[in-house]
Parts: sequence; structure tokens; C-alpha cells
Amino acid sequence: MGKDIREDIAWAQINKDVLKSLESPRKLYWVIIFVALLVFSVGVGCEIYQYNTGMGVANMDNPHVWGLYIASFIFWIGMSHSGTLLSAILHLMHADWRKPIYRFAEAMTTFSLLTAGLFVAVHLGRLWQVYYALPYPSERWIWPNFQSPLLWDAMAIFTYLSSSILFLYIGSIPDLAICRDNIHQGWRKKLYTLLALGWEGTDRQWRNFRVTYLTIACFLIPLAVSVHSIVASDFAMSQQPGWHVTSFPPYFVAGALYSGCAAIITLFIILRYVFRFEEYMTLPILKKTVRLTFAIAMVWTYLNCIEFASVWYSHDQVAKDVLIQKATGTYAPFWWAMIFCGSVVPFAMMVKKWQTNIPVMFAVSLLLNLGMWLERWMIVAPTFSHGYYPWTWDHDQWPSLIQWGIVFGSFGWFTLLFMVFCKIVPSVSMYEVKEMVYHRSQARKKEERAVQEELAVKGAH
Amino acid sequence: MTENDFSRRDFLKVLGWGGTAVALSGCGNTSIQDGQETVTSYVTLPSYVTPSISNYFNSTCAQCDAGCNIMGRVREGRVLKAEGNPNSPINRGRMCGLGLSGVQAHYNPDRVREPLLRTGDKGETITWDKALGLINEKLNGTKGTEIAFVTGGMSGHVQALLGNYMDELGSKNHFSYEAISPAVLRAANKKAYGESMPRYRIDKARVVVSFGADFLGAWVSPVHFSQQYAQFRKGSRPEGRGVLVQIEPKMTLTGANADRWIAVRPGTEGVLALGIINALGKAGLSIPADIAAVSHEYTTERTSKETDVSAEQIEKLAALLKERTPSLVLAGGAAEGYAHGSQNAAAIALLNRVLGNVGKTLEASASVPFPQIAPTVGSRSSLIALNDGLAAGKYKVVFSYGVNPVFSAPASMKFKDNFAKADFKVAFAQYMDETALAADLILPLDSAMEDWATVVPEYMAAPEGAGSNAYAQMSFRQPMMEKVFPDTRGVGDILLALLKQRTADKYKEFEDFYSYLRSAVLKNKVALGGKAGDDDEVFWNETLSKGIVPLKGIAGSVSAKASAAGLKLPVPTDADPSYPLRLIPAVSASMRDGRNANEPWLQESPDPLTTIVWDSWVEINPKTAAKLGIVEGDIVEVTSKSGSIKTQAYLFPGIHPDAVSVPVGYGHEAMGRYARGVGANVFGMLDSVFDKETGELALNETSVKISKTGQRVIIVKEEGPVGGSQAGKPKIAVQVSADKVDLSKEV
Amino acid sequence: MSVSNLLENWSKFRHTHPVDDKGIPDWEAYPSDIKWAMSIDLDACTGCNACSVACYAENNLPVVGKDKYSHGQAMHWMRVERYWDEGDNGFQAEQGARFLPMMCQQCEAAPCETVCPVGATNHTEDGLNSQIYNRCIGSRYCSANCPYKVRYFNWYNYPEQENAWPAPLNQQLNPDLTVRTKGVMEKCTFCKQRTYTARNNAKTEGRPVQDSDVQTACQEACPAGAITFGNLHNPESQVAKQWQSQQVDLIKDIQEKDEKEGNRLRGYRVLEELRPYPSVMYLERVRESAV
Amino acid sequence: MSKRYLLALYNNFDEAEAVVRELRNSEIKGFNAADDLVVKSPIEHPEVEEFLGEKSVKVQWFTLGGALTGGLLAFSLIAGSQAGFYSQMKGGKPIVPIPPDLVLTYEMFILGGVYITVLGFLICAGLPAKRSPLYSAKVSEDQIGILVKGDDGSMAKLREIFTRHKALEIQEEAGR
Repeated sequence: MGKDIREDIAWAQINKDVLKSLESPRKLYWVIIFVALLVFSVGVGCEIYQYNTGMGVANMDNPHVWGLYIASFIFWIGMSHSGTLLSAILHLMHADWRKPIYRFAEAMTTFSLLTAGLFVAVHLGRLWQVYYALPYPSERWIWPNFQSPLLWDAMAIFTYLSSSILFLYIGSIPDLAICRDNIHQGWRKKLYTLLALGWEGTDRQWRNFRVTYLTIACFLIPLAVSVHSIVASDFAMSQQPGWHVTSFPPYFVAGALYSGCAAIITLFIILRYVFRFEEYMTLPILKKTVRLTFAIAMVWTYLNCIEFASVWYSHDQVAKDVLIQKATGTYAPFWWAMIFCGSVVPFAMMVKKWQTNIPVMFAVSLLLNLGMWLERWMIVAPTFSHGYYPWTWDHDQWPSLIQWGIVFGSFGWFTLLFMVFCKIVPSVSMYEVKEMVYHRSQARKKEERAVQEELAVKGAH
Repeated sequence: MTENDFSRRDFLKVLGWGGTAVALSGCGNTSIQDGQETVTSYVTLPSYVTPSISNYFNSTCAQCDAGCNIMGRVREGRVLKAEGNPNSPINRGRMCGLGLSGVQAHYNPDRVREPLLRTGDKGETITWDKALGLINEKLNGTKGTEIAFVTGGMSGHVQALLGNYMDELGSKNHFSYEAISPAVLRAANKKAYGESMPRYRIDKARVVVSFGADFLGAWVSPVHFSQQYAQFRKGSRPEGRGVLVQIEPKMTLTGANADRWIAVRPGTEGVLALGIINALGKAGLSIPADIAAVSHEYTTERTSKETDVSAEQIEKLAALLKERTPSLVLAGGAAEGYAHGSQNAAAIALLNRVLGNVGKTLEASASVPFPQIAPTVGSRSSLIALNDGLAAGKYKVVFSYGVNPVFSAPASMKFKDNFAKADFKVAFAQYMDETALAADLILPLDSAMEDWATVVPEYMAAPEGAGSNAYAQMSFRQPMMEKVFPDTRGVGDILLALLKQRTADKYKEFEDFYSYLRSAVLKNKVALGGKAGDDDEVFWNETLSKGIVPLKGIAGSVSAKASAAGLKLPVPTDADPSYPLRLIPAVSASMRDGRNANEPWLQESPDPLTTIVWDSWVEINPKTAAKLGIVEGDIVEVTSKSGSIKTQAYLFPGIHPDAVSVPVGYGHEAMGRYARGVGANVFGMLDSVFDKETGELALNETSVKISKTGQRVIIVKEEGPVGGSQAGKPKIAVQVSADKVDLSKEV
Repeated sequence: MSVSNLLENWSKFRHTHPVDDKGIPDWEAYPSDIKWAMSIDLDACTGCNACSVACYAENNLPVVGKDKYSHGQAMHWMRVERYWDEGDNGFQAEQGARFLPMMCQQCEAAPCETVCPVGATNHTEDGLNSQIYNRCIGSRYCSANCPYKVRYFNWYNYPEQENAWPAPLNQQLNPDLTVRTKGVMEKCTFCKQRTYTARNNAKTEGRPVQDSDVQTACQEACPAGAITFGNLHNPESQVAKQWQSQQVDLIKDIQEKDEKEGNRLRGYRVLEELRPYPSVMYLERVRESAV
Repeated sequence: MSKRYLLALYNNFDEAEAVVRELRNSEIKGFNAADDLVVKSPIEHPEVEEFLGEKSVKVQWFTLGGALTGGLLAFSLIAGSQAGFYSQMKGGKPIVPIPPDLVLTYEMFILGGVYITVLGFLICAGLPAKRSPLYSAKVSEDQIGILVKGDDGSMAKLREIFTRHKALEIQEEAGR
């Protein structure tokens, strides 16, 4: 096991190390940017074709009207959960190991929400009329349908996205001020000056900052829970077998945290290498994250079992049929892969040696994410292919390359946004690492003092 | 916004055309195709046109030979939809899918638009004058016996005009050909009841036993019979709910609606009929001696063995027939398409006599008092005669109108080659179909919605009430709108022009077919229901607006004279091991013989039984398929002695294990974008076996073998992966046993 | 937006249709005396598909072709389903096939209506699910939530890009209703253009709508007359008489049929137990047991 | 009377604390420790608040107001617009259904809370602001800055206190 953050690290060194990430990352950074751009442009090409030709090119059909877009939408929304939600929870719980990693986790939230938003656009049959979903006053007094879970979704996601951005931004102001103070030319200077809002670290600013940050964190926790509950409502509020499940909201929230944690591990490992953050994103932090992920994995597995069990023991034959279809029908390979990735693979995280083994954890986190993506697909698709009405069953619906292309492209989009962000805004919170180091050394000093006092008392005898 | 753009633009165009189109309807050679007519303002519209309100013009459907009376819904000069004429005794305001698709024949983008002349392998567009002149030139010096005219079933004034033309040419070679025709039925009916097309009264019967007569799908006059069927099924009828038993090796639409569908071994329908008579006798019904003499040999055991129908089933059926009278026994294509088809039909007809149905559920029909316009019915035997003549080089000039023999003749007849032997072939065509492609001169026809004609149906349905036994009718076909393409012509106009070439003086008073028809109708005003003193114009307009002209027909009579004398049914033999399966070409309600294959609604409308669209298929019993290792979607080769086709296999419970079935009408190589290349043409592979009495092609006498090609496709069909299963859902398509419901009080 | 309106009419806004929370009919929710409904006699239905073709002709449905059909993108608002009896050895054909014409059931408590984010599908005052093409943004949630799966999405731009009506076939299009472009949902409307005209005509003449005023295209075509359509609120209409004689009540999710006679009736509604209160009653297909 | 500014930088909080204590206890004419003393630090340090004395934070009042306004506004706008759109009923539901409206009310409650909190933060913390003339980048790195404002006359005394506590650097600037 590696070392944790050195307590005697100079604060100036922290600034220097982190600011360096804004300037000279490893070459891999550029490789990632290039690949992401390539992948994204594949998605853009597919979307242009789909936009011009019609949704039919995605190979969806009439019972099977939702496809990978909605599945990926949930996936990205889910991914967004760990960042802000964990950051807020850990902040309230004063878990200081959050400090070096929360910034990028929150950025992950923001960008995965933006990616999810992309899927709304991709999914809609008439994107150009999307403003109909906004509650703007019109001459005819026509409003969106406030009863629709999709509208709740829009509202919740908007709230979540803007609150997350504000949370991220407020939390970055002191760091942006550092950037402003240390970078003296070009557009960056202007940008940081603008964004830092004239932050000087005065006592008044810090005082209000602390309360504000805490308050938003308090809001974000119920908000994040509500967001994924509402996404779950898209399904749970419907009447369809396999969707109309009471346990969906907590199940979705657990799934969201799960995939988010897995993504944090993935990005942790990438950033650690790309930006040479070995000093800050230390293995003990990884270990803590891995343990947390494992716990959430077990919660998810439990809720998964609950869902199956409640279907199994109910008298809802239709829902039961859908479950059987998932396990034995054409979707069976994916369904079992989901069970494997989601409930079996996490046990690798129990092995102590592997908890800090970077390659192993990287592979595991990718598998977990794959499992969680499959989970979303397995929620959406089988209900369409095996609903109430046997005549319209359609077990062989397979997404077209266009559909896959857009889903693929979304990963490029996310990576692109995320990597560009990390190059502009410090992805490790400098001021908070300083706080962490400071508090730890204070605590250490206190301890030492206590020991010395004890010794002194002993000596006096 | 794109979506509005389309509809608005088109809407304006239509408004622009509207006035002119309606005002000029029926005269002159203008059309709406190029949209260059004078735009007429709403102010000057005819008084009967109100923008946005539809006008209805009565006419007659031309999609099949039943002759249903329709109303064309016309809005601003465009016909939009065919609806049934409620005053029609035939269809009583109802329509079938095929009839509804008539508008797509009218507006079809693949219609022939100008006269075409073939030179070598190329075609060139020529003028009508040149085209008609060319015909004149070719006919000069050609003897009457060297001229042949092949048409489908015909009737009315076009037929009269054609008769005149043939007379002027001195030719007796008018061949009336229908690929799918009830010719054996006609002959057998004539023999058994004294009338070739008596009126069937399904609505009066308590039990209908149909030996392969698909009266709800494609048999004789399906929309009419569907009306009767609806009555027949009503529990509130004095007779109670009727029971339908369908006996056929391949389930038809009617079979799918039967209370009991009995899969009989192909070709043994006659045996089963005699077996039932025998069982009826055993059950105590008195059987006339001449019939008993034949039927007593057909013991239940023997019948059961030969027909593959259980003894218990035969006895149950006999008991039902004995108990519930009157009944009606029908014989249809599935029973008649054999070398012994007439014998089968005769044996089946005996049942009606035994059960005393003749005169009760089989009524006399009436015929029109004008023999020139009475229907000439088509048959396949006339094609054989034509083909023989062509093969012998007897015919130099051949006209074809409304038929596609190059497509629908069995390959073994080599019709296409023989057709080529004629020097000059003229096709009156709406599409560039296979026959038009083989012709030298192609004359583009008006659609049935642009043309004038009169129609006399072969099956003469009658309204209820007094005088119905002498009821006959003629109905009008009239243009509902301006021509879609300017250079097409009505068949009557063409014939009139051709007649004028021969004998100009006789026809010079008729400017066009319209004036010929009008004067012919007015000449017979009294016989057509008018009074001698009626104003011509008023009478004509009234008659036209009704569309149906009831006539005091010549009442026929039916008698139970079916006799068993001379009845000889072959003993079923074991199948040829190299061709173990019997091929049953299936006639579907929408595709029929394939003449309407280019109407996209029909291609997209699923076959009711298999739900397959846009392709042909071969139906195989799951047991047979299991034996052959065939699964759904396998591309199989169906091979007969005379040819083979490749198509997709569909496992179908509604077919006898010894039979396979392929729908006819698919597999066009020409005709248009919606028909070409869709499916395989089963006509081509039929063996040349004929009914021994009528000489009609025996459609079901082809034996085939089936082999897998190794390819497999996903069948494009409406049903899902669970087929016709309701997957245990309690209440989707619910069926209930008749003794569990009380239908008598239903409203 | 009007908060005063809200406060003044609070109780009015809390009406539900067709039943309130306690299962009591709440017709006050309806501002009109028309409730369109249908009944289909499966014993008369022959499965011939004429209704479906009539619907294509009346409602400007595009023909999608084999390729799109194979992807399940057919646009038939009215589909005729064919079921088999099921036995131990697979499907049984001895009693023929069962046909079921299935189209939008115009549910009273329609699952599709509540979920549309933009309110493109609503309940009309004459008891139909309306679909406002102009308003639809294509989220397809309505279809996802439809238990019958009778909503059809325009996966392509059929009028223009796909050229579903090559000239002059486009002249057949019914000008009483629009063609739909890509990205909007559509479904059976009970021939809205016809019922609307009928209502207006009746209103002009100052009388209630009668059966003779309107037929849907499918009803008009049906060769066996299996389809009945009319105003369920008019006791004189054929459809009301049928529903009543079959003891099928629009506002019940489990029909309490008269014990003695009720089980000898054959009216039912498909998936009634999900409580969408469909407006289409089917009459069970009857099969003779004596043969 | 013109004011002048003085900024002193210190290495750690202990030193800074000592300076602040002394400044607070000193009675220098033209300098009021409560108003004229600002501590700038690179990290948020609760001890700074302690040694500067309790100062009230008002952000939470913004939060309360924002959340309540958001929630109320949401419900009244949504229910009101539904009531204005009453001709279109939905799936057997009342025109103004309570549960869906509550979901949206909840979201708007949070949205209002967060937005107004941020607004409150900007107002209370006086952001965005022009940077004061006396600012050192060291403050964002690792040093503690103490900025004082006083009359010309007080400058020497203040400077003396800073120097005595071994200020790393002292900057002086004329008032604005």
C-alpha cells in the first residue's frame, strides 16, 4: 500500500503541483483528447444522419419505442450521482479524504448530466420543438403537462444540473483565485480573473463561503436522491410490467451511486496518471473509495434481489413473464452479464491486495460501469419486447449501428468535456488539500503534545 | 416547418384544379396530370360542388368480377376513396380491402401513359392516330380467323361493342380467360341444379358445409357473402346462430372462420361428401335410391381412411346436418381443382339434394334480358384453346385486354413463346405487365375511375322482397374525375375508334363511347325502368346518379336434379415418392390472380392467416416441417415436374400434412414498383393437368417436393415471435362455446 | 394562468373521469353529452382486413414497404390480429383462427395521456384521446405506456423524404386531415374528421347526434358489419344498446354481470383489469361445440 | 480625512493570531479593530473566526426565503396554469392533481433555495468585487495577510506592531 498525502508538504508545493496540471500533463492526455474527439465525431455524424432521416434509422419500432438512448440517459444521470452527492455527504460528515478527489467528482457530475441532456435531444422525435416542454406563457394558455414524469425529470435535472454547477463553482472560487494569482498572461488570466470574482480570502468571504457551501451541500443530498427517484418514476409511474415496481426509486438511487463510484475509480486512476497526481490522489484514498463502492454494490445487489423477489412472489403474472424473459429470452446474455458485472465482479474489491492495485481496480471499475450500463438497458428494453400485449412482442429488436454510434459518441463527448475541464480548472482542490494537510498536522501535533505531556507527567514521578 | 409545407402546398394545388376538373369531368382529353389547366375560381364552380364538401358518384368496382356497386368520394375534383353503395343488393354499402384499393389503381404511378410501339427490344412513344392507324394497317389483309382477342370476363356495353368489332372483323376468336375461375363450379351447378350460378342463401341456412369454397375471401362474390355470413352468425335470427363447417386441405379465410375446419386429404372431397351421405342414411335420413347406390360403398370407415377425416367427425357432421335444416353445401376451388374436379363437385352437389336444400338455400337466379350485355365468363380452358391456336401459328394479330396470360399461364404451356409467334400483338394495358411487355403495341387504358362502362355481374344478388326471383341488374361505371394522365383512353373509346376504321358509317353518329352508351341506354329506356315519355336528359342523369339499373330479368329455376349416375371418384393413390406433397396454390382475398399486385395497400395489408406482407411464402404443416427439418424462415425450393420456385417457409397449422400451399399473384417480373420482384410466381410451376369434363386447368393437381436451400430469413409479418399465441393472457381474443352463451336477445 | 380562477373553481378542477376516487361515476367532468364508443362482434368479424385498408384510405396512412415493415415500423392504425387455439402440440386449427381487430381503445383513463410531457395527447370532451400532431415532440412516452401498443410513431418523413405517395398517388390523400411528418406519434382517432363534422351538422340542425350521422371508415367498410360505433350517452344508439344488453359498463373495471344471465353474455373489454376504461367493447367469438 | 491601508503577511496562523489579538487590544486613534481589520488566508480557518470574534452570517436567511418562495411560486404557478388549461383532461385524473404538483413544488423548493443562497453569498461576501489595492498572491499560497485601514496618524503604530511580530512583508497603500 502506498503512502498517504504527506503532512509536511509545503503549501506552495501544492499550488505548484496542481497548477502544473493545467499546463503540462502527460502525453496520454493529448491521446485521450484526440480519441475522444474522434469518438465524439462518430456520434455527431450518426446524429446528423438520424436528425435528417428520422428516428427510424436507430432501428426502433412501434412497440419498442425507447432504446439505448433512454438507457444511456439513465446511465449518465446515474453516473452524475456519485460526484455531487458523495461530495456533499462526505463534506457534511467531515471526511477529509474527500478533499483531493471531490473536485473532479463534481465535474464528473456536471458533465455526465450534460451528456444525459444530450440523450434527451438525441431521443426526441422532433428536437426542434423541444421548447414545447418549457412552461413559457403563450397566447393560448398552453402549458406542458405537469403530470408527466418526463417533465418532472426535466425539472429535477435542471435543478440538479444548475445546483451542481453552482456547488462546483462556489467550491472552486478560492482555487480560481489561486490560478488568477499565478497565471499572468493570455485568455486564462482573463478567465480566472473573471471567475474568481475578486476573491481575496478575507475572513468575511470565508465566513459566508463556509455557510453557503454547507447549505448547498444540505440541499444537494435530498435533491440528488429525488433526481434519480424521479428518473425511476419515468418507469415506476408507468403501467408497464417490469417497470411498475415500487422499489424502483431506491433501486435507481443505489444503482446511480454504484455506477458513479465506479466511474470515480476509473477517472481517479486516469487523472492520477495523466496529471501526475500521485502525491494527492493517494492509494489510501483509492482504498477508501473502493470500500465505499463495495458497500454500495452490496446495497444494489440487495435491492436487485428485492425487485426480483417481489416480482416473483407477487401474483402479477405479466411482470413475472417479463422477468423470466429477461433471464431466458433473447436478452439473457446481457442480463446475466449485468448480474455478473454488478454483483459478482465487486467481490474482487474485497481482496485487500487488489484494493490498491491500480490495474486491477481499473479493470474492475470498467466492468462495474459496463454492468451498470447493461442494467439500464435491461430495465428499458425487455419491457418493450415483452409487455402486456403478446401480439406486439418483439424479442429480436436490435439497435442499429446508428444507435450504437450515438451511444459510443456520448462517451467521447463526456471525456472531451471532462478532460478539457481538468485542463482549465484545477481538478484537485488546492485550498482544501491545504486544509486537509493543516488539520491533519494540527491533529498530529496535538497528539504528540499529549504524548509529551504524558511523558512529562511520567518523568515527574 | 416541413410538415406543413407538404400538405399546404398540395392542398392549394388541389384547390386550383378543383373547379375545372369537376366541370369537365367526362369529356375531352384534358387531365390534371400536369396541373396546367385554367385555374377556376370558386365563384364559377358547378352548383353541386361546395369546397370542402365531398360529392359522391355512383359507380362499379373493377377490382374483381363480383361487380360491387361503389360510391366514389370526390373532393374538389379528386376521387379520394371508394365507399360502398348502400342501395346495392350485392355489397349493401360495404367494401373489401381489394375494392378499397381501387383508387390506387387509378392513381398508380406506374400506369402506362402513352401508346407505345415496340421496335426490336426498344419501345417508342407514338401518337394515338399512329397507333390506331398501325392496327388498321395490320388488320388489312388479315383474315378474320387469323385474329384473336383475349379478354377477361366481360359484360355490358363494352362487351357488346367488342362483339360488334369481332363481327366486323369476321372473327369468332374471342377468348375469355380468367386465371382463377369457378368454371368447374358453373358446369357442375348447371348439371346439378340447372343453373350455373344459383343464388346461395347462406343467411337462410342453419348449417353451411363448404368444401373449399372461400366465400368470405375470394370466391365468386365475397362481399355479398360476407353480408349473408353476418346474418347467418346472428343468434337473434329465427334460425339461430348458423354453424359453418369448412372442409379443405388448406385453410382459407372462410376456413379460419369455421366452427369446424376439417383438413381433408387433398382431392378426396367427393369421397367425403359421399361418405357423409352414407352416414346420413345410417342416421335415418332417406337417401334417394340412385344416390344410395353409389354412396353405400362409402362406409364411414372407408371414407375415414381415404379422406383422413375421423369417423367420429363424419358421424358428428352427419348428425348435425340431419338435425339442423335447412343447410347449404358449397363446393369451391379447393375441391374442384383436380382432374376429377367435376366429379368432386357433382358428389358434393348430391348433398344439397339429399338434404333438401335446393330451392330453400339454393335459389334460382335471374339473368338480364339483353344477351349482348350478359356476362361472358372467363375460364382457363379458353386460354388453352388460344394457346393451341398460337402454337399452331393460326393467329397473326392478337389483342389482349384486361388479362395477363404471360404471367398466369403455367410454364409448361409455353404461352410466352407461343404468344411471340403472332405477328402483331396489341395489349390494352393499364400497367406494363408481363403480357404488355411481350406485345408489339401497347395502348394505355383509362382506369376504372375514369372510364365509362356498364357491368352485369355474373352472380346476381337480389334485394329481399317481392320480385327478387326475377331481379337482375346492370350497373354503371362512370368517370369520377378528370383523367389523371391525358393520353390514356377508355377501352370503349378505343373499340369505337377501331370499329370506325372498319365501318365508319354505322358509328359516325357516336362521337365517343359516352355518346354510344348514352344512346344505347336511352333507346331501351322502358326496359331500364323509365317511362316512354321521360325526358332523355332527366332519365339519363337519374339513372347515372343511382348507378344501379334494376331490370326485370329472366327468372331462372333450380331443380334438385343432381344425379349420382356416372359418378366415378378415383381411389386415392399413394403419392409419388419423388414428389410427395400436394401443392395447393392459394388464392387470397387481396392478391387474387395478381392483377392488382401493384397496389401498395394490398401488399402492405397482411395476409389474414399468415400475416405475411410483401412476399410470398410456402405454408407447411408443422409436422411435415419437423420431418423435413424445416423451420420458419427457411428459404426452400418447391419443385414440381414442371418447374420450381424458391420462397420462405411458414409453419402453418391450417394445412393438411400432405399438402403445401403457396399464394398466387406474387412474383411479377414487371408491372410496377410495388409488384416487381415481390415473391415468387407459383403459376409458372403448375403441371398441365386438366379437369376431365370441362377441360379446366386442375390447379391443385401439382405434386411437389421441398428441399432446403440453406438460407434463412426473418419473415416479414405482422405477428410477433409468439405467433398466434395469447401467452396465457385471459381476455384478449376470447372464444366461447355456443352452448355457453345466449345469443337470442342480442341487439 | 390564473390563481383566482384556481381558487374559485377548486372543486371543479378536482373532478375525475370516468369515476371519482370512490368509484362513483363523475360525469360532471365531461362538458359534453357525447361519448364515442365502439363495439366489435368477433363472431361476425372474418379477419378480412377491409377495415385496415379503409383506414389507410381514410386517414392518409403511409405504406412503409417491406424493409421498414420488417423493422416493425408499420403504420396500420387498425391491425387485425390472428390467434390460434393452443393445445398440447402447439397451435390447433380445428376451430379456425381467432381474429381481433385492434386499434386505439380510446381509454377513459388513458395511460398515454398522463405521461406526455407536452400535453400533446389529451382527453376530449367527447371522450376520445386526441393526438395533437403539431404539439408532439416525439418523446414516445405515450406509446411506452400504452398497454395495447396501438400508437404508431413516424419513424421517417414519409410524405417527403420517403416518398410514400409518389405522384400521382398523393392525390388520393384525404384533405380532411393532415399527413404526418417524422417524429410525431399517431393513432386511431375514431375518424375524428367524421365525428367532428357529424357533431357540427347536428349542432347546426339543433339536434343530438344520431347513429345515422356518422360511421367510422372501418365500420363503413366492414363487409360483415361487425363494427358498431356511436354515442354511448345516447340510449337510442346501437352501441349504447349493445353495451347495455351485454352488461358492460364503461365506468367499471370489473364488470358485475347479472349472475344468472350475465355469464351467458359475451361482451368484454381487452385488458380491462388495468383500469384504463377502454371505449371499445368486444363480443366474444362463438364456436359451435356440436360438431 | 484620508485613510491608508497596510498589509502584513505572516507565516502561520499562530503569528497572525497574536497580531490580531494585539491589534484588538490596542487603542490606536483612527483605527477601529472591529471594522478596519481584515484577515486574508489561503484556507478556510475556523480559528480566524474565533480570534476575530463572532460575526453574524446572514446567508441562511436568504436560503429560507428562497426555498419558500420557490416552493410557493411553483405550486401556485403550476396549479394556476393547469386551471387555465382545463379544457384538456388527462387520463382520468383531476385537472389539478396534487401529487405531481408536489413533486415539482419540491424541486422548485430546492432550486429556489440554492439560487437564492448563492445570491445571498454574493451579497454577504461582497462578491464580485474589485480586488483591494493591497493584495499579495502569497495570500492564496501559504501566507496569512492582515489588512488594516487607518488614518495617516495610526500608520506608524500599526506598522510597528506588524514589524514586532516579524511580518514577512509589509505593504502600504494610500486610500482610495
